[in-house]
Amino acid sequence: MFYFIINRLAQALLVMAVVSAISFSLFNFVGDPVNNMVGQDATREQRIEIRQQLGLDDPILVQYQRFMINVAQGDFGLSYRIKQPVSQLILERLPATLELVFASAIIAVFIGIVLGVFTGIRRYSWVSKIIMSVSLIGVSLPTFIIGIGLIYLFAVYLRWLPSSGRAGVIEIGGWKTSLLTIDGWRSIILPAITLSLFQLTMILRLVRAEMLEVMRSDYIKFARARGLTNRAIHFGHALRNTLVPVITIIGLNIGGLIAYSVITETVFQWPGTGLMFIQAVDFVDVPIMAAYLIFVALLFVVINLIVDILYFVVDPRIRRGGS
Amino acid sequence: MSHLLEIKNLSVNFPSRRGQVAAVNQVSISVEKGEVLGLVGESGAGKSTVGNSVINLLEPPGYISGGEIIFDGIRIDQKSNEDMRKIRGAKIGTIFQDPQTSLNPLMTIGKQLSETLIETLKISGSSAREKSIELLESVGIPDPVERLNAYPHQFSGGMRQRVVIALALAGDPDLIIADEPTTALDVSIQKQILDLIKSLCKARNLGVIIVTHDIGVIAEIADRVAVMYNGQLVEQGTVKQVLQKPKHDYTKSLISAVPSGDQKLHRFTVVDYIDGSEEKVTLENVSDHWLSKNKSSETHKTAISVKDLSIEFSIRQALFRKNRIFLKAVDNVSLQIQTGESFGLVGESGSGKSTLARLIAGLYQPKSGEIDIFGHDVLQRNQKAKTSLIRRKMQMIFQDPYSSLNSRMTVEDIISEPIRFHRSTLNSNETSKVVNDLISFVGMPMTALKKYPHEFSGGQRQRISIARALASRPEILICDEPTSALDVSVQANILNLLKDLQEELSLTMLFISHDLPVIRQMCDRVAVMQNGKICEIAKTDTLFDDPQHEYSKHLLGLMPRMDLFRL
Amino acid sequence: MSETNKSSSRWQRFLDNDIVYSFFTTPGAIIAASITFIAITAAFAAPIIAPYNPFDPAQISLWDGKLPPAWADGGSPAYLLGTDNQGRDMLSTILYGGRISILVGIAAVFLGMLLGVTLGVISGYFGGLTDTIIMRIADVQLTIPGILVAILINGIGRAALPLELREEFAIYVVIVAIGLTDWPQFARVARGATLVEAEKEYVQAAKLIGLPKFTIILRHILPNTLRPVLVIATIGLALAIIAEATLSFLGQGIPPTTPSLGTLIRVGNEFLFSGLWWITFFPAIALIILVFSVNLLGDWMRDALNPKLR
Amino acid sequence: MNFCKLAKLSSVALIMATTANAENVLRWTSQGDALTMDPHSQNESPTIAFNGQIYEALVARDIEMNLVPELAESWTASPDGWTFKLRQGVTFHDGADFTAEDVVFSFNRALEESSDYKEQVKTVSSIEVIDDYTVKLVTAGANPILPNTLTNVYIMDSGWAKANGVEKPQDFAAEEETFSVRNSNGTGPFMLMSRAPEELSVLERNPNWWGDSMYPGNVDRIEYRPIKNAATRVAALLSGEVDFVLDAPLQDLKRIEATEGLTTKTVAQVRSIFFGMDQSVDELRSSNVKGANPFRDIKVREAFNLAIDKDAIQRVVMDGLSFPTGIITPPGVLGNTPELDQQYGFDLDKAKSLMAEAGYADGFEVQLDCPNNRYNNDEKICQAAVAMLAKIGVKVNLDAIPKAQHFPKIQKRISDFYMLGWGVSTLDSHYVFSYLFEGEGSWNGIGYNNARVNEITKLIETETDIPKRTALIDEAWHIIKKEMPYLPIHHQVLGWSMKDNVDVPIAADDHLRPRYVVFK
Repeated sequence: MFYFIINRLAQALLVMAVVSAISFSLFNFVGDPVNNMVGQDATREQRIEIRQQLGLDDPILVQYQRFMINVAQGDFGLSYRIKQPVSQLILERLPATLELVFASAIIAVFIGIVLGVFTGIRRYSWVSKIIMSVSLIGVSLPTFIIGIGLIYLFAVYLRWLPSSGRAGVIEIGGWKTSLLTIDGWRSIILPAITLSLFQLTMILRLVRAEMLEVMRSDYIKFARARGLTNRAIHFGHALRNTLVPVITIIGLNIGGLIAYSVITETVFQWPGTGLMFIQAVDFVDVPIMAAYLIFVALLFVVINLIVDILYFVVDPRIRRGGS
Repeated sequence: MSHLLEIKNLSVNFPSRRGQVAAVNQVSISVEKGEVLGLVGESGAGKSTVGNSVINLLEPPGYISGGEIIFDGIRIDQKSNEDMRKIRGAKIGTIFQDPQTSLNPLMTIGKQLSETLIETLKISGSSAREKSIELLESVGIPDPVERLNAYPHQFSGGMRQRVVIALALAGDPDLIIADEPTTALDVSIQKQILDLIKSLCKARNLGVIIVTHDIGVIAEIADRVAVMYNGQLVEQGTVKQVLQKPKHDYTKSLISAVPSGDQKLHRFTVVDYIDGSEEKVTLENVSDHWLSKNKSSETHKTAISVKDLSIEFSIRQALFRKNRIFLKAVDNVSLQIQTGESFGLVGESGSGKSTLARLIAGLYQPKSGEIDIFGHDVLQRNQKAKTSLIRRKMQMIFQDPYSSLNSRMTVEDIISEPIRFHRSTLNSNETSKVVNDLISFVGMPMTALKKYPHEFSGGQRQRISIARALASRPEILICDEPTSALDVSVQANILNLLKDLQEELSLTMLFISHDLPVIRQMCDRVAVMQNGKICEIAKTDTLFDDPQHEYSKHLLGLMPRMDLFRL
Repeated sequence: MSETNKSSSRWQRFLDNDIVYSFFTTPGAIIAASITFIAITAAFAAPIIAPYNPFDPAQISLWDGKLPPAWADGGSPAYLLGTDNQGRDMLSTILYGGRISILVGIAAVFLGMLLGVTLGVISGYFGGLTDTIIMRIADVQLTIPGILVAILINGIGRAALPLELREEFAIYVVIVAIGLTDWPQFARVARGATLVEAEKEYVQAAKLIGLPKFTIILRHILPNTLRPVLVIATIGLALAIIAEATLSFLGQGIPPTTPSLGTLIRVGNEFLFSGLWWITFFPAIALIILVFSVNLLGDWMRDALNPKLR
Repeated sequence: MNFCKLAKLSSVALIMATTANAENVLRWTSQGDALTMDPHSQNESPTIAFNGQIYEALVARDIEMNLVPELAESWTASPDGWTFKLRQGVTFHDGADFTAEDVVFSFNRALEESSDYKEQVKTVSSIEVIDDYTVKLVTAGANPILPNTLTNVYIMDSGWAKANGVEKPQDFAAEEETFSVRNSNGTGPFMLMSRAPEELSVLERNPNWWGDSMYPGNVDRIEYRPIKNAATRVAALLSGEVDFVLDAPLQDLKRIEATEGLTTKTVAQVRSIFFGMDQSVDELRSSNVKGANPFRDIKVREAFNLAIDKDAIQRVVMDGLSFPTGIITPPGVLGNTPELDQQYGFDLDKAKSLMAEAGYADGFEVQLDCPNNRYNNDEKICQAAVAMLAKIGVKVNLDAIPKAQHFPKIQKRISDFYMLGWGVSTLDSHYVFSYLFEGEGSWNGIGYNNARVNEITKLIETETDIPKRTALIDEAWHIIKKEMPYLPIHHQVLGWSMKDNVDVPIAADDHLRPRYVVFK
């Protein structure tokens, strides 16, 4: 266990080191930031001056060292565009993204598992076949098409839900949430569905496949032979065993949700980190891009650690060590 | 008087795209309380299907196409799923083959027991707990109170099978169907489990159906026996009656095919009843044939010499070496095998016998020790060319016929690969001639060459494996449990083939098996292994007649005594 | 035995094959394969069957821009599915665009597969430090979501190329970007399969024959790892086509002068509210049908190639 | 942490937002939010427009772009500067009085190193306070257009700035954001109530505003929500969530106009779109022509001009919403005349023969650099140009990229052939000459260098005789029109969309002026 955790932590550190190196290399690859920081009237002297102020003329290694020291202290510098501290910008927008990802994850995981279990148990029923076909369409639709379609249908045509934005924001203890008001709920529905759809179908299909696998196992057969009810077999025995492999994938998929929130947030003008990232890409606001990458990697690493720990909880074979 | 269970003219069909396959055809058997019925047959005989039909858990798409199943006077084959569920567990308990996979790995056994008890006996949680302890005690699990909170992986194989039996008994059934309950277990444990089942049957006045392929098990435990072949019941009667005076030809050949532990025969009795492979073609003038042309110029008296050989596997990783746990799979082993000798290696699973064989074959690198093949130290690094030449003289036959052939290659490619790789023929014409000779030499038709491995049965695949091994023109053949995955009738054929080959090609043979009678039939000398160490090396007859080491004695004591029934 | 006999028996055996049988008895698989086949053929035959060449700027007339489909009011019979904002024939543009999408998808998957399978098999077979290094790199890459990696590689690739090569190489940059995000999947699957296969006794037998490591890997292990890899590749193709579309939708992919389906949807999306629905609708439908049929095929393949599920 | 306080404030405001129905609430959206509330930190159009609702300058432009008094009631020129009479009785939102001291403070602040408005005020050498309500901006020489450049130089309260430690605009090197980034205190018609950047900003009517009776506007409250994605922005209008969209895509205007309850307004924008052709180098970087630069040949430039069908671009690409032109400065700017504005026309045959005369009968290859997120349909215009130039045999490779990567190419003069748009905030040609034509102009990416044009650029900086100055400007434009260094396409048109129960007068500088907005 100790070895395992040390191993995982070392791995996490390695990941973060590599990602921060990549992030830093962005500074040297993408566009010229100075241009975005000054108006179109600025003179060449002003540009040179700003380059010096930002230390863009120092040797790469010096720049990298400075970057790493700052990053380790949680300081990602100032946004080139807005001239505000990047870490603060990210922290401000984090609640929006996390709530969206959270809502999507709940939808994806809950509906995905329920439908996956259903189609796994009722493999030959026509309802399952319909669900499976529809789910295949779900995997085949690019996120942006889903988003545009939903807006057109529910906001423009039916006018049931707001087309974009995050309404009904209330602050509780420094966290700005939109999950406590009806307006907030109304505004999160479409983006959350859009974001979750792809992952939902992935989870559904995975759970179904695992379920079929587990349902064929000897212990399920033995459970049947002991006269246990279907409910006990499906939910007490099969589901739990299904979940072990599913947990990893769900962990990875939540990372995928964060990644695809970039697109969803753009389509729905959801004021989260993804929207900020895309805006930063447009303006070559490298400090934000770099910080966002590091931040996503960090979330991923944390999620993966949690998944590893969940393994311990769910699977006693790992928990107590092999015999 | 009605039987506890009566099966009348049961037929089970499996529809497939090539038509209906009758897995069970008009089978009628019955079981009484307090009686153990053995249902014996080889793989594909339909014996497990009979068991599954009784509890209505046929693998889809199989279905009962005819006949009646009457349990306790009530016809149950047409009952609804829900009604059958209430019978399963409560009236009919079941034990499956593999205790490793029969238990839910994520649930404590206490939970699995109490869940079953609550469902079948409709009792409260606390009394279920008491009952669970009682049950575990009755199947011989020590410390039952503590063990309730343990997970399946914390039990050894035998203990796990005891838990499975406890679970099968939980609903206080009248009938137990045990499907190959000991096949996955070591001999020593096998006997304990069989004794347990037998004693429970008598103590609780249960009806028991034991489904098995192993005549030895039948002899050990059953009161009556029913023999199945190809979906049909060929014979039934009391054990004594059937084993001693088999009426049906199939039964006769089946019994005669079981290797005897007490005397060495020249050849195994072959089950004539089974139309299996073609008869082996004996090559004329083998000594002039391609196969014999690569003999070592220098002949060493000692083919294999192993000195202080050790290997260990890491079974727990840790940051610091002192915290890591290693398993000494082979621990300081020394032995010598003479050229032309047939040397046996016997032991239970985990004793390290397969590891030792692979070390000798060069598939694993030892941690320490020496291996000399024909006097050449194969572990030294400076004579690689010579070492690989020597190594080529050593080939292996593996246990699992399904994984030992590359399923993506035709049989011809498989057999010709070593020939082409070593360029040991002059041209492709000679290669195909040699391949043709080899395939008939191991008793297979030439048409087999163009086919892929999945088109063959286990025994045929083992023959192809042998042909592939011969294609390297080996002088040493290592056989690692070559027949333990095969039916007894096929086993005899393969063992006979190996015997003939050894004789004709004067091969040195290292023969590994857990099955003492097989060892006795095959080997000149034998080594007994336990926990990575060799306990005893002796001439085969000496060992069987007068074992010195405690463990050898113990093993021999467990050997099924078929002879009790032979006249 | 005559030659014809031999081949017919071979054909017979082919039909007898469980997978082939499963294919011909699964209507979904037949439909999916047909659509995929038609789509791929149509895409590659685009220069022959398309009425116009939308990639040749000299053939485009801006005055024909924004025409609706032939059957709608104001539509021209010369343009069956209408024209886009530049005056390109939608039907031809979709055929050519589909070609680019499929090309990018196949090339990216192939690249990912080549890299992933090579590394995965090496990793699985040799184990030890090699394995650790390769799989750690894969883990690191899996840590950053694919689409971000693609945006990143694409951005760096474009920035690193000399100006004049950028447009020409945009498609290769996209292929590399998507291919490089794909490989860990293949590596994991190939490694897993290799670990299983390498333990099998036929590999040990091959070692005993004395075959060199790479012969064993190529002749014995590789062919046996291909089944799961094939399944991943098919599903990967669908994902790669979507990834290309998403990149293009974000303005990071194929330039609109030689548009892919994704670029077409992005461009057309801007006209959705102005009533020019056909500019985005037809490419979107084409994309969805294409991806759906590839997915359907992959789905069937996964079931058919997994004997346990049958 | 002031962020918490602020956020709490915003939540209160949001709850109010949902309850206050009786008021005239203007809910509107556009692509990009203001970058900061600091009036001197960012010289960027949306920021200027947004802050213009809160802050005021000495002079302003009305809807027609005429200079009108704002915090100054009148102004007079003298050879050494301009004297401004300040409006009396004006208070800042926090109640402080507006005096000459605030003007001095604000101009000095705009001159700070970290200010983004140095260019606008750099000709001001000193500021004299004549009395509490009169200031004189002293310039080095005569500056005929100084008031034109002051419309974006907003006046802050010196006391408030000092109290909150924001005497200087935000600096790049600073570690933390300053108070003025999120807080504001102007004299303008609206007061900032809450602000969540890129999310929602709420402004409320300033009850004490001096101009209440002079302007027709009756908006009580403004809720601004930026929406980046164009389709989403239009969807928000179509679904009735916003009352006004500043920048709906041009092609959607027809649809919006046709929707019941919605209407659109268009106006010519003060921005011209054109292509630049680099004549500074001896050999183009992206061309297959070696050893020569085809763009140096006026025949080639003319052929390009004639090959591009600006009417087709107007009709199909721009949906009629553009004004094809022959000069790269729009009407309304001093220097534009109807005669100069005439486009060169479209004549494919003549273009082909010109190419042949120039020795490029088979055309040549060149790369066109184009932004894809800056101008109306920028990338689509370029695409259309690619097709049109193909017809005279020129193979154009299009590289359309975000503006952040596009503009440096022009400034570093490494682009052979590029698209650029130029807006003229001063409404005077000098702004165009000095950046685009003067030999050293920082946006002169084509290396144009004409002695007379250079000279005129210098002369009109100090020439105060208006007719003489106008004649000089006219002369320069005629030289340019003849030499065709750039390839003019059109002047952009702005299109605003709104519900028809609200009248939002459109302004050519694309700035929303809520003081004119009337709810019917």
